[in-house]
Amino acid sequence: MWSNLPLFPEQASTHAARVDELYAFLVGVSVFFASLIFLLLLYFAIKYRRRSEDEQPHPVYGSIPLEVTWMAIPFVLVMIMFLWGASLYIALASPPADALEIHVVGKQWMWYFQHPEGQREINELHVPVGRPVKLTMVSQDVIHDLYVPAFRIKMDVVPPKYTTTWFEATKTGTFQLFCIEYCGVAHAGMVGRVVVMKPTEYERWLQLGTPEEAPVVAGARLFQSLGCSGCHAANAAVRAPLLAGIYGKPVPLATGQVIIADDSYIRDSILLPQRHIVAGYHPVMPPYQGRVSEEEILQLIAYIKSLGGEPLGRGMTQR
Amino acid sequence: MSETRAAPAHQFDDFEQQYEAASLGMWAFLATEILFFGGLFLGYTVYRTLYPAAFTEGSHHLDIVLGSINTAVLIGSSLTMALAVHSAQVGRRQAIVGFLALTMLLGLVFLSIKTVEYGHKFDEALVPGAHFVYDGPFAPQVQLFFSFYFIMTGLHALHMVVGIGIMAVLAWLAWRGKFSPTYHTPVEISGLYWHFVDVVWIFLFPLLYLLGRH
Amino acid sequence: MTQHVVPRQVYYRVFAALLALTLLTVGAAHVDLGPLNIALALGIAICKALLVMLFFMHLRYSTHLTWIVAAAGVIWLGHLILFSMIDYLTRSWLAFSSW
Amino acid sequence: MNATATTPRVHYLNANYGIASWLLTTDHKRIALLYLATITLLFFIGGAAAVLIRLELITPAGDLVHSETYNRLFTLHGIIMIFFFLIPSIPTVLGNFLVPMMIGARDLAFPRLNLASWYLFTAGSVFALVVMVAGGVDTGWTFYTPYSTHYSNSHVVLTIVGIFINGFSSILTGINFIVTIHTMRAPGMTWFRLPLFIWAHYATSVIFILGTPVVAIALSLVAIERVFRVGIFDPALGGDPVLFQHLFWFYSHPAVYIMILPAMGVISEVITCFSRKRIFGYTAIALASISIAVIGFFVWGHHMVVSSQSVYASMVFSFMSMLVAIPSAVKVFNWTATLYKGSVAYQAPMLYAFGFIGLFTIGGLTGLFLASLAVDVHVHHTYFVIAHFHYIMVGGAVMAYLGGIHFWFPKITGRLYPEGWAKFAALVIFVGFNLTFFPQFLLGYLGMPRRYHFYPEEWQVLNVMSSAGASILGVGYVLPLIYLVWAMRYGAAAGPNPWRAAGLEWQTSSPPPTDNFERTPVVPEEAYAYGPKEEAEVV
Repeated sequence: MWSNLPLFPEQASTHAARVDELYAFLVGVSVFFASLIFLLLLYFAIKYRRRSEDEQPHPVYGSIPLEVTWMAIPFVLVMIMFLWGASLYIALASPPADALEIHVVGKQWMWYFQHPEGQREINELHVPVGRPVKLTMVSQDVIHDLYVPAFRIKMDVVPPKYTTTWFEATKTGTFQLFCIEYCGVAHAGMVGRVVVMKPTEYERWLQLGTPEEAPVVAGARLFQSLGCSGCHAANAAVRAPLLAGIYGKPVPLATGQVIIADDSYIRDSILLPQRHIVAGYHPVMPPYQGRVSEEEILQLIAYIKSLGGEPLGRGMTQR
Repeated sequence: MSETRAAPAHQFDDFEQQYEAASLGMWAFLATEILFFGGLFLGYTVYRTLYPAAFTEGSHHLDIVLGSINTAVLIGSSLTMALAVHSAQVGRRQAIVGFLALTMLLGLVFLSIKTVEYGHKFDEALVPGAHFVYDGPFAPQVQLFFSFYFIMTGLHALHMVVGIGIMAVLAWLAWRGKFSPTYHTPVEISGLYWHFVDVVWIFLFPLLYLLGRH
Repeated sequence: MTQHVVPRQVYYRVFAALLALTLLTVGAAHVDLGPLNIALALGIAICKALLVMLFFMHLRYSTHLTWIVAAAGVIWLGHLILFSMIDYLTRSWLAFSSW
Repeated sequence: MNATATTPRVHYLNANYGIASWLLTTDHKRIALLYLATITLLFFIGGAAAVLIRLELITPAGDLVHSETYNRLFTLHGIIMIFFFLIPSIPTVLGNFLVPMMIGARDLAFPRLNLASWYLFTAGSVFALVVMVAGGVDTGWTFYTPYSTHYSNSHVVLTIVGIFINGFSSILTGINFIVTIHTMRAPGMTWFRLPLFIWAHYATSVIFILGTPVVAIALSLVAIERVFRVGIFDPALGGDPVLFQHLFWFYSHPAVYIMILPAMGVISEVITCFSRKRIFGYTAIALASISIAVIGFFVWGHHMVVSSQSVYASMVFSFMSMLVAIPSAVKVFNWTATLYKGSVAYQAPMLYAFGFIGLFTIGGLTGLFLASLAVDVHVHHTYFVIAHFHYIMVGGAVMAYLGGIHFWFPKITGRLYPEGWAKFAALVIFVGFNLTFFPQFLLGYLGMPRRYHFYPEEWQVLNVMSSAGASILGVGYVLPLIYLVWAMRYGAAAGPNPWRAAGLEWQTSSPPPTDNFERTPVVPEEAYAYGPKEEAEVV
C-alpha cells in the first residue's frame, strides 16, 4: 500500500478499538447484503433476460413467508447494531471518576486548553498515555466540535453550556485534532494536535511549561476583582451562599429541587444567577453574562473547587 | 382554489366532488398551519420548562383584561362566521354579506385591541431587542418570554389580517350573487380558515396570559 | 350538495358555552391549584377548541377522512413536542452536558 | 421500435401556441414541463458549484478560491440541490405529469393552485439564486445558530426568504396531490389498485404537508432573530441553539424521504415494465412507503448525537433510525424478487433502475453506520456522511429521476430517445458516480471533516480520485441534456405504448390530449397487469 494512501485511521485509544469492532461488524453485514442483492440482480437479469419481444411470463404475486423473513432477519441485525452502538455511546458519556480533567474553550478559530496544574495551551494538547482524560468544553461564540479521529471521539462545543467527552490514549505520538462543526471562514484552519506522552515525560512537560499563573491563583484574583468576595466571603455584609466545599456536593434549591454543584452549575450561577436560586436566599446577584470570558469562568471554577474543607455556618450544603 | 361558475370546474365530475376536494384541501392546509404554529409551541414549551419562574414573571406583565375581552371578541367573530356560512347554505344573500361584514368588524376590533396592548409594551420597554429594559429578576429569560409573546401573537395577527382580506373578497362576491345553496364552497372553506385562527388564539390566551397568574 | 345545515340554535349554544368556558378559565387562573393550573387551563382550551372544530367547523358532520386529516395535524404537533422534550427532560440524567 | 407508431394530430403540446399559453396554462402536463425547465437549469447551477468544490479539493492547500468563496460555494450547492432540485424534482416533474394520468383523472384537483406553485417555486428559487450568487451566504444549508443568527456576515435573511417562498410551493403541491389521489380516482381505481408511484407520491405529500411548515418556522425564527436582534436561540439570554437543530431536522430528515420515496415509486414502475412482471409483494411495498414516511418523522435526532442532546434522546432516535431500515430493505428485496421468472430487457430506464437498486443498497446500508451511535460519533460531519447521503440522493434519487425521464419521455414528447446514447450515458453516470463517492467513505472513516477548504496532505490521493470521478459524472449528466433535447425534435414517433407497459398513462395517445383521456377510463384490475390473465401463481 502507498504510504501516502492511508485507508484506515490510526487506533490510539481504548474507545477506538471498541468502535472499530462494531465498525467491522457493520461492514461485514453490509458486504454480505450488498453482495447478495448484486448477485441476485445479476443472476436474475441474465437468467430471465428477454428472449423474444412477445414473451409474457407468468405473474408471481409475492409471498408472505418471504416478506416476513426479510423483515425479521434485518430486524434482529439492526437491533444488535443498536444495542452495541448504544452501549459504547453510554460508555463515552460516562467518564471514569479518576480522569484527568482538562478544560477546553473553542472560539473562532482556535482551541484553548487548560490543565489542572495551570498549563495553558493553544491548538495543542499534551496528555499522558494510559490515563483517562476528561475534556470539559465550552464555546465562546458559535458551535464548534472537537474531533480526534485516532480516538474516535467527537463532541460539539456549544456556547451556553459545558459539554464533556473523554478518552484514554493507548499509544504515544501525535494525533490530529479538528473542529468538525462548521464555524465560519477559517473553519478548516481550526485544527490542532494531541500529543500523547509517557507519564514521566508528561510530568516533565508539566514542569517545563511555565504556567504564568495557575488557574486557582488567577481565579482567586478574579474572585476579588469581580467583587464576588463582597458577598460570598464569610465576613461579607450581604448574605450570600458561602462557597467553601460546595464543589461536587448537592445543593437544595428554592424550587425544592436538588442540584449537584458541578462545573455547569457554577458557570450558570455566575452567568445567569437567577436560574437556580439556593433555598433560603434571595435572587439578588447580578448576571455576569458578557462580563467574564470563558477562560475566566474556568479560573473561577478552579478557585471555587480549591476551596475544600467543611462548609462553614452559612454554607449551602445542609440546613 | 375554487371556481365561481354555474358548472363545476372541468377536472371535476360534479359540484359534490368539487366541494369534497376543496374542503379536504383546506383541512390539509390547516394541518400544515398547525405544524407552522407548532414550532412556536415547541419553543414555548422548551423554554417554559427551562425557565418556569421567568415565564410566570413575564406573563404578569400582560394585560389580562384586554386579553379576555379579545378572546370574547374572537369567539364572537367565529359565531358570525358560522352564521355567514349558514346563510350561504340557505341562500340568503344579504345575510351572507351582513355576517361577513360583522366578522370583519370583530376582527378589526381584535386587531385594534392588540395594537393597544402592543403600544403598552412599547411604552414599558418590554419589546425584545436592543431597547428591552427590565429591572426585575430573570431579565434575560423574561426577554425570551416576550420574544415568544410577540412572535406568537404577531403571527396570529398576520393570519387575521389575511383572513379579513379573504372576507372582503367573499363579501364582494356574495354581494354580486356568486353563491347559491348549491355552490358556496369558498364561503365554507374560508370559514374553516377563520375558525382555525380562533382555535390558535384559544390556546395562545391561556399559555401567554393565564399560566402563572395566581 | 350533501352538506349538513346546522340549525342556528346550535351555533348560539356553542357560542354561549365558549364564553362560559372563557370566564371559567380566567377565574381558575387566579386560584392557586399548583400544577393543576396548567392542566385545567389546557383542558379548558382543548374543550373550547373541540367545540369550535366540531360545530363551527362542521367536523361533527364531516367524513372520516376529514377527521383523519385534522387528527394528523394535532398528532404530529404532539409528536414534535413529545420527541423534542425527550431530549430536554432527560438531559440531566446521564449526559454529555448537564443541561 | 414500433414502425407503425403515429402521433395524434392534436395533443396537449400543440393544443395552442405562444408564450402565454404556457405561462398561463393550468394543464398539469404543461406545468410539469415548466418545472422540468426550471429544475434542469437549477441542477446545472448547483452542479457547477460542485465542480468548483471538487476542483478546489484536488490539492490539499486552499489555492483555487478563498475560504469565504469556498464556504459560499458549498452552501450554494447544498441549498440549490436540496431545496430547489432534489425535493421538487420527481414530484413536480414526473409527479405532476403522471399522478392525474395514472389514476385516470383529467387534471389535478386544483390546477390554478398548481400553476401558482410553479410561480412560487420559480420566484423563490430565482430570488435565492440571485442572493447566493450576487451576495452569497456562508452558513451551510443547515443554518445552525448562533452562527447564522449572530456571526455570519452574509445574506442569511434573504436566502431564507427564498427558501420560505419555495416552502409554500412544496406545501401546495402536497395538498394538490393528496386531494387528487383521494377524490379524483377513476371508477374502479381502488386504493390497492393504485400504481406504487402513486403510493409513493401520497407518502411524500404527507411529509410535504406535515414537515415543511416546521422548517419554515425554524428558518423564520432565525431571520427574525437576525433582523430584530431578539433572542430565541441566543445563548446570551439562555436560549438553546440545540432547539433550532430539533426544529430544523424535524423537517430536514423527512426531507430525505421526500427525495427518495418518489424515486422508489419510479423504480417500481420501471422494474415491472422491463421485466413484464407484476410487482412482487405489492402490498408490502405500498405499506413500506407509508411506514417510511411515518417512521421518518421519528428519527431526526440521529443528526444530533454529538450536539449535546441527551443520551436517552439519542438512543430513542437511534432505535427508530434502525427501524426505518426495515421497510427500505423490504422494498429492495421485493424489487429484486420481481425479476424472478420475468422477461428482463435492458433498455436505458432499466439500467438506471439497476443502478438505483445497487447504489441505494449501499447508501441504505451505510445509513446503518450512522444510526449506530458509537460509529456515528466517529463519522458524524465527516466525508462518510457526505458519501452516504450522495449514495441515497444522487445514486438513488437522481438515478431514478433520470430513469423516469427516459421511461416517460415517449409519453411526454411522443418521441423516442436514442437508445444507444442513453445506455452509454447511464453507464458513464454509474461509473463516474462510484468513482466520485466511494473514496469519500474511506476519507470519512479516516476522519476528513466536511466543509473543509483545505486538508492534511495524506488524504490527497483519495480526493483526486473523487475529483476525477466527478468529471466523468459531469459528462454523464450533460449527455442526456444534449440527446434528449435533440430527440424532442428529431426522435422517431413513439406511439401510445412503446414499452408495452401496463398502467393507465400508456392507454392514451403520446403525447396525451389536454384532458388526458378520450373518455374517463374504468379500471377492472390491479396494477401491473402483465402476463396472461387468470394464471397467476402464488409462491
